[in-house]
Amino acid sequence: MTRAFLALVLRDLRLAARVGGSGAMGLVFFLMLVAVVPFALGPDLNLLARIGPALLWFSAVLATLIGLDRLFQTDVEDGAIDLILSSDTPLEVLVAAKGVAHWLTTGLPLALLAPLFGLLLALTPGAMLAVAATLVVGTPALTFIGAVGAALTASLGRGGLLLAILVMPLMVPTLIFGVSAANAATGGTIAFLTPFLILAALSLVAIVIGIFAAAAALRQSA
Amino acid sequence: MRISVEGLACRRGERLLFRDLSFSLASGEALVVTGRNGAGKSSLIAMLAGRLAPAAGAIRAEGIGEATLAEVTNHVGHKEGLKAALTAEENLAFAGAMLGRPRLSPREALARVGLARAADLPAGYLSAGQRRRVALARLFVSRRPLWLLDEPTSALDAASQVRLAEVMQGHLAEGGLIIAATHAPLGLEGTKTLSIDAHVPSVDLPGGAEGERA
Amino acid sequence: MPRLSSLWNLANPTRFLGLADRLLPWLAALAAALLAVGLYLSFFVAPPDYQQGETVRIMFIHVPAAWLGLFMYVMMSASALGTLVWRHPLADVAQKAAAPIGAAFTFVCLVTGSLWGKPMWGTWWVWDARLTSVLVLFLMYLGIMALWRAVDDPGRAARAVAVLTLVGVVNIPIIKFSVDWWSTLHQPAAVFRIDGPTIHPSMLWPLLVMALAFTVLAVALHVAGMRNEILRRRVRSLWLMEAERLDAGAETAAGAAR
Amino acid sequence: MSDPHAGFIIASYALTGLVVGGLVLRAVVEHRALRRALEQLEARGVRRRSARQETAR
Repeated sequence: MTRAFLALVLRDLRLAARVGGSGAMGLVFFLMLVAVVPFALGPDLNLLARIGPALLWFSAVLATLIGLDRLFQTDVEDGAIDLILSSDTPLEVLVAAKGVAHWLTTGLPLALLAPLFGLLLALTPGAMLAVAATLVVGTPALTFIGAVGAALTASLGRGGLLLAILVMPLMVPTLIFGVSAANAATGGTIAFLTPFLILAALSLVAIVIGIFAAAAALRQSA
Repeated sequence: MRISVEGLACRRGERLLFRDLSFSLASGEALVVTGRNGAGKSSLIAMLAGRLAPAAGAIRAEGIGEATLAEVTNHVGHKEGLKAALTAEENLAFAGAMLGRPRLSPREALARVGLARAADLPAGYLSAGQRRRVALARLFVSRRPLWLLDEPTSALDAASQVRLAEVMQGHLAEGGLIIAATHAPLGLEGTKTLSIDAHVPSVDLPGGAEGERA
Repeated sequence: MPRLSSLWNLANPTRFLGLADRLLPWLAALAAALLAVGLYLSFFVAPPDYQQGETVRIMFIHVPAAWLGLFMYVMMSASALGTLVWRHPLADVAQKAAAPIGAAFTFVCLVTGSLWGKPMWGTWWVWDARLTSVLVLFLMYLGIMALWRAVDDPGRAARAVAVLTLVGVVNIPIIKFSVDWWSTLHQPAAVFRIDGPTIHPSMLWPLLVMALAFTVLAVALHVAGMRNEILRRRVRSLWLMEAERLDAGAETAAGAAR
Repeated sequence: MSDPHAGFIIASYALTGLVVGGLVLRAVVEHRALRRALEQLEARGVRRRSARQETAR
């Protein structure tokens, strides 16, 4: 079971390294969003610093979304899904493996690079740290919620837009607590730890629900 | 092991593809499923692989212990499931990890289909026939008795077809089972055949007219 | 026209490989020597600026990096024309090799600018017209590199990227103009200038030497990148040939394995 | 250099060195890997058409 899990994680990481999958693209998209929003808002650093954490979180949600549609779709297109579905390892374990590989190539780099992008928005060091911490804890939720949508749209030709419409509402709680935790750290009225722990709990719940729901969706649709 | 199918019917969307389909197959036997395009050969294979729910009827397997039918099935469909960026060996190693019950190493499996030298080649560089053979090599990385093959000979040249027949004969001799959907003869001796056309509902039945159109 | 034909000969990939093999050691050595002189000048000869203090030394790498970020884009655009107009394979290769180098220098320019801005302006980043244009340039590099990776077939990728690169060239003045307009509208009156009031010769020299050193370095890296790209295509086509050949050798190989 | 901003200057040069060093390293490592791949192919007996002509001459 662990062998199949590791084999799938390793294969997806290898593919990401060789083909340059959604991970690198998500990062570039993240940077572009952060760079483009100030054009709309105007170059007022005070304003940008105030909304910075929210902006980074919002960009992270969108950047996660654009990579997700290919999560299962590539496997459905080339038939590798048959192998995954006929494995003697439970499908839930394999879905978890795909999610982990996707998070390692998309969510984690996003969280680790967020402080650097925070510089563009004149965030204080404390705020950068808080955004990075909340993203590390929160992006697994985004990945696994998105995995459900990815599984549902896996066999549809143009799943990308549909996927975004399906999962964005489900990502709202994560976004709320992620941003409020990040804001709390920069001198809000509430303590940092409360929303942060709720965010962590949301992430854990999302991982569990996401794995089972995505596996069920794959059995139905793929 | 023994697999028996009774009164199987297949519905895809609104139309009934076939019905009242029954057969049974024991260890060491092969079944060739024939039929015209769209008759439902691939759907039958998908049902046996557990990827499609039958509209009626039952598929039973005996003598496989705790395992489900899907876990003793090695299925090579018309999509190869190969990743272009991975080498043939990496692709097979992944298949082996997914299927479990290890048998031959990826390199040995490639040698069985005459592609030992392709081990280090990314699958994207291979021709259609070669990719097909790499996919068929999957049959050897895992010890699974039931082989489900969908058009196994497509894109294969004559020499490869002969080799495939040898390999299948060997699998039957070891007590395996083979169910293959195909247009072309497989070159196997003593196989059962099943024509799906005989089970396609006739025109006067509801849904039959739709079925004829395919 | 004999001269044109000799130029064409040079543009033959195999000839280019030979030339690159001979040229690269010299280019590398020249770049290293110039860098050594440039670093010596910028650290020990150039005096601290009366306004910027020691931080002016960041300029000696920041300005050349900015220059190269632009230079590589111009290089890429010229190659893109070569790809689209003459369909020359070497132009494809030149295009592809230039992108990561240009992106790297643009990145250096952005970060060193940021490291200079923190002590001088008190902030890492200002949405000033100049900085923002460079950021947009960096984003365009990233997009071009993403497109290179997305298309499998090198010839097709080259033509697609060429179109994108040339659209970018047309866009750069527009971006620059709109950003200028945008930030003068909002920016407070204190407009900082990167190049300072006047450049004293004692600072001009280190700057020029460093700029030359960076340019030679970039050319060396570009030639090396082109050489690698040609080799990569060669390896790719040989693997394809090998795949074709496989069937011929299959029988004996399988026989040996049994 | 006793400047209060020495850290920024050193960081600038260090980062530039890192990036340029990375570019050089990438070029060298890639070149070695490609040469090795070509040798490996040669060992398998695969040669380019033009290369074969050259040896035939």
